Amino acid sequence: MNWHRYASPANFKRLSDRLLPWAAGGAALFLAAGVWSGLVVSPADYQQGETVRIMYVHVPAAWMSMFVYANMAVAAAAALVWRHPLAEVAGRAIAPVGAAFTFLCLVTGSLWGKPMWGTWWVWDARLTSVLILFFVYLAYMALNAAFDEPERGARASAVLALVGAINLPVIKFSVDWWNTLHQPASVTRLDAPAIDPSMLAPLLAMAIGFTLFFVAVAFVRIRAELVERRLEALRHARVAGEAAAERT
Amino acid sequence: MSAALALVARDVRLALRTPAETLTILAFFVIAATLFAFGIGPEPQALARVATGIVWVVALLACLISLDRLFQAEADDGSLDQLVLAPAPLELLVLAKCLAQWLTTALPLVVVSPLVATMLQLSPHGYATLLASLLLGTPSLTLFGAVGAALAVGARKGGALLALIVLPLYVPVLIFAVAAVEASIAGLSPRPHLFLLAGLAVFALTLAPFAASAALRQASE
Amino acid sequence: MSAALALVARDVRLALRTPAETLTILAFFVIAATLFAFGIGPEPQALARVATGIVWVVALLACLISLDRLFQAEADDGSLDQLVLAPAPLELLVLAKCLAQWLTTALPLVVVSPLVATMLQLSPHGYATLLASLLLGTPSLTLFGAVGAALAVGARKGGALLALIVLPLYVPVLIFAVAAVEASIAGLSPRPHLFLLAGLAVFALTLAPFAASAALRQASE
Amino acid sequence: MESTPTAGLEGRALACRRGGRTVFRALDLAAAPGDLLVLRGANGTGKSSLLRLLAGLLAPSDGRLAWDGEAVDEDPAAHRRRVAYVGHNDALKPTLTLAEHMRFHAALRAVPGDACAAALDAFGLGALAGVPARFLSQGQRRRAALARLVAAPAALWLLDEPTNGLDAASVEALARAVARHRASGGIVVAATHLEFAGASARTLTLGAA
Amino acid sequence: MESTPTAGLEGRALACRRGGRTVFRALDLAAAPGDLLVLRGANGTGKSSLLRLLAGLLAPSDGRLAWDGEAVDEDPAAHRRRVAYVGHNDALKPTLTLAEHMRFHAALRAVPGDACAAALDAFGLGALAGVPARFLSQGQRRRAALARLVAAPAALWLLDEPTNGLDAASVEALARAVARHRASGGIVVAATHLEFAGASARTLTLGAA
Ligand code: HEM
Ligand SMILES: Nc1ncnc2c1ncn2[C@@H]1O[C@H](COP(=O)(O)OP(=O)(O)OP(=O)(O)O)[C@@H](O)[C@H]1O
Ligand SMILES: Nc1ncnc2c1ncn2[C@@H]1O[C@H](COP(=O)(O)OP(=O)(O)OP(=O)(O)O)[C@@H](O)[C@H]1O
Ligand SMILES: [Mg+2]
Ligand SMILES: [Mg+2]
Repeated sequence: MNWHRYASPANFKRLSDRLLPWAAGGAALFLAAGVWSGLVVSPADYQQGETVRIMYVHVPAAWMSMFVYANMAVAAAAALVWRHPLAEVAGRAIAPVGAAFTFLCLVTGSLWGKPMWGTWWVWDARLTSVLILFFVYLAYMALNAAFDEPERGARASAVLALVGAINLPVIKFSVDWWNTLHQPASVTRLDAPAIDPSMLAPLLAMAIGFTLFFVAVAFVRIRAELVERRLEALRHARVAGEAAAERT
Repeated sequence: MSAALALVARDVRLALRTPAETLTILAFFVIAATLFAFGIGPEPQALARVATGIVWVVALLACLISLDRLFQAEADDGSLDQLVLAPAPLELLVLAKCLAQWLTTALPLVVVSPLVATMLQLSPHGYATLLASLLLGTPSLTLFGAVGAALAVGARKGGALLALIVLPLYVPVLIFAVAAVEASIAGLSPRPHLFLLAGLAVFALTLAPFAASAALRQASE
Repeated sequence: MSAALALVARDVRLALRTPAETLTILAFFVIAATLFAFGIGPEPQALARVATGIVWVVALLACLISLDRLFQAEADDGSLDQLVLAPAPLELLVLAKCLAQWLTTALPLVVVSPLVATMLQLSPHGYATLLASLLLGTPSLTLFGAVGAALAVGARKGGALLALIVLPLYVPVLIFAVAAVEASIAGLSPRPHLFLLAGLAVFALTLAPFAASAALRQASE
Repeated sequence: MESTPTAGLEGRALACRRGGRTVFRALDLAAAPGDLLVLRGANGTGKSSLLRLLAGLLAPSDGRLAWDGEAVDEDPAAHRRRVAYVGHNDALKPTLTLAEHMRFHAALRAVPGDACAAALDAFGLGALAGVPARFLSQGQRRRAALARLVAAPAALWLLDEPTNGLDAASVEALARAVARHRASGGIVVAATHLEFAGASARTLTLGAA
Repeated sequence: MESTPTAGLEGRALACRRGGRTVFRALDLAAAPGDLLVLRGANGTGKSSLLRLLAGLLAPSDGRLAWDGEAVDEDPAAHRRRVAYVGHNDALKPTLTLAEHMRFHAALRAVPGDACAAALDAFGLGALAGVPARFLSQGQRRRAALARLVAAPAALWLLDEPTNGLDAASVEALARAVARHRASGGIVVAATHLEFAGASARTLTLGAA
């Protein structure tokens, strides 16, 4: 996609007008299908019993936590290299969504861990690196909000987003590098997935649903941010105008 | 009196205008606790043994970091001169600032402390006492910290100097608080320790405003 | 090059003019470790179990506290503009500041660390590795910290924000360092962990000056 | 010397030490109700130090400062009530609006907040009352600091280079406020390098010796 | 427009955005060797912003800035070598002496430190060379910042309200330094609210539109 073509706020608005209904509708559809097939159709696991159904939320949430961060890092690079306002706005808009997915991954993993490992939390490499990811999200948002001028916050947090991107491969490969309690990859392997199709289907449906949900929310939030920025600029201009008027 | 209330209202309003500050302190609390978990290693038993100490020390450090600019910010923008020159006694204004500081940083810490306790595998028997000890202990931390913050105004390496001044004052608070929590985990009554904590708070409340005011008057010379 | 050396000399001279700052960091190191000894209780075994972690976490927090104003002080008094406008590459000047910072705060920490280790009953088998891990690990702490300090220039809540940014970057350093010390206490070779620490330092050395310079250029806009 | 107590501010043989160095000594000054005393002198002669000393922020190392004949350090609280000090910094919080600043200042000085809006108007800040301070330019910030003088009346105004960064219209607004204050029996002491408008101003030049 | 490259500094259609707001745009300026360009305009019209932009601290959101006909952003290092900037803050460390400040500045700008003592003398600071900066008054600090200009020569001086807080003698010293710099082919751009002495100064008024 030619980023620059859609990068003007007006073009972005037109694009998002067109795509938003599809993304939102698709998200609703896939999520409904995923929930239904995950809770009703798919079988319980022969080892884990009914608790395996947590997977249909946990695993897509985990994927999204990394996917959103990757998006944020790309937006950060674009913001730093091209200084494009839309890229700045995009990073700020999607960070809380990513943090929410990460939180969801942590909570569902923790809920799952209690029956499976007998504890809410262990300091295992994968869990730890996801927790760090969550902290990096928090730091990103805090840094973004820490300045009086939004541009400054956007650019500072973009640098942080790029530095923090080192964490993504650590999360992804931590299970392979260290011996841990956590499951190694069974779906996203280079060879064939080692998971039963009756479980794979709802999992994929949920994953697509989550992704579309993310796209829809991102559209809405980016547009809200753009409106906010315009309002701020207008208020600023009005203040300056009134000050000038007052002087005469 | 109304000057003090106005100051509390102003500081709380400042904190609400930039909620990122409170949230940052909370994040520090959680992250520093995590660091200790890393440092000590993953076995739940080892962690549980030291959980009380770590929750409390980390809460204490979070308080300390949040105090960094309590008066320095006022000095930097010239507000401190206005506070020192206000007709109301400076001691009262210092108390007002401490109250606002406690409401906007220590209280949120108390609220999230159960989360951190869970992460560090604290025994569930200790939760109630942990909360009580934090509620009784954090006012002393804020008040003693205010003395340090006032002394550090004008010193260039504010943060570290503050730590040096304040940490020894924090030791008794820490000892009694940890003793209280450990007592209830061991099935004993935490009451004597909690009373001592309350006593410390009263002591801090009577002493700290005077010490801090004296330091601030010197700083504005 | 001579500009960078002049900057190192200036910063070291500044530190020597006010030795209280270095001493304060050292005191923080010792006092915070003492706090943990209090928080965890007096049994030597319990302490020894967690000593490595605590020495390292406290050293890390001391580093963090000392970084607070690394670039903010330059920004506040207008020196940052002069550094950014100097003919020498900003990356080089950032490195110079990091070197001076390491010499005046981290190195003294390394020197007193055996004292703190003794207080916390660290097994004597771990001393040599503790020193090695600190020597190899603190440069990464300083360099990553410099990135955080540069990012936080001009932010509203310096101290805690810096902590929030930097602590996630510190976690790998902490993990490898503690693993190295624990390995030699257990009678194993700490070498693989120390190599990883050195690798991290090299990584920080190549990445941090660029990230910090980028952040500083934005800050001076 | 006369033995009847002088009305207003009087300093006798004042001395000031800062950083181990005597900045000035044996300095006498007097300002009766209605007076404007302008402090002049080269850089470093102690104008700012003298203002802080008059405010009670700095203790004189020698000499006596009196108000209506009574030593100021005998009742510091009374002195604080009559002093309004505008220093180099404007004491503004970036996120609070001008109106909030004014109301807080009135509460701090224990006066009703009725005069706040009028004070902002006096310095042409009426339209900016609802604007957070971080949006203001340097000159507007300075005006906000000066508007405090009008919002919370005090007998003795101490102004340290009040015209720094002000444009011509605002300098005039300040002159008007000073004239009104003097007409109602107030005293103004101001340090400045520039000309400072004011009928029958008295000048005290420091470091002339 | 002419196609021969102009000697000295030239800005074409410069625009500056700060805090989401356009401060100025379509601004043209030129300064040939020997020129003094005085920036004027009410508070908030963008004088300081323009100076930071000319220094290369701030990137213009639009337009082109050139030196001797070559775009400045093509070789930022060369531009840094020819710029000397004195902003609002004086860049002084409280514990370092004036002489130490001067020597550090010379090393930073990669010039020999021979001119340092003379530079301090030019601003009447010779006697204070061994004094740590924390003991200086506001005006003395400002003079120390200005003395740097003389200690480390640069082709383009950018001065933001250089006379702030200076007494009359120091304002004259500054005027002398500026004249000498111009006589040797240097360029000076200065923002100020006051009159700024200078033969054949050109004025650029911002926010006049
Ligand atoms: C808070 C604790 C947990 C966290 C932070 C966490 C994190 C993650 C992450 C980041 C992934 C994505 C891995 C990838 O795409 O390669 C993942 C996948 C997965 N997790 Fe967890 N997890 C947690 C607890 C659990 C528990 C308790 C179980 C069950 C025993 C579990 C089972 C799985 C499974 C089966 C996958 C899919 C692996 C794949 O097919 O790629 N997780 N988890
Ligand atoms: N905080 C301080 N510590 C020590 N000495 C100080 C301090 N502030 C000022 N001085 C000294 O006191 C003297 C008077 O300073 P002061 O700021 O009062 O001068 P001033 O007349 O206001 O000068 P200016 O016109 O430059 O503002 C100076 O020479 C300075 O050396
Ligand atoms: N750091 C900043 N972030 C956002 N906006 C800024 C910043 N600094 C200045 N501005 C805005 O840019 C405008 C121009 O500011 P600038 O400081 O350049 O004005 P100036 O002409 O120097 O004014 P003064 O006479 O007060 O020094 C102001 O209206 C201000 O609102
Ligand atoms: Mg002065
Ligand atoms: Mg300006």
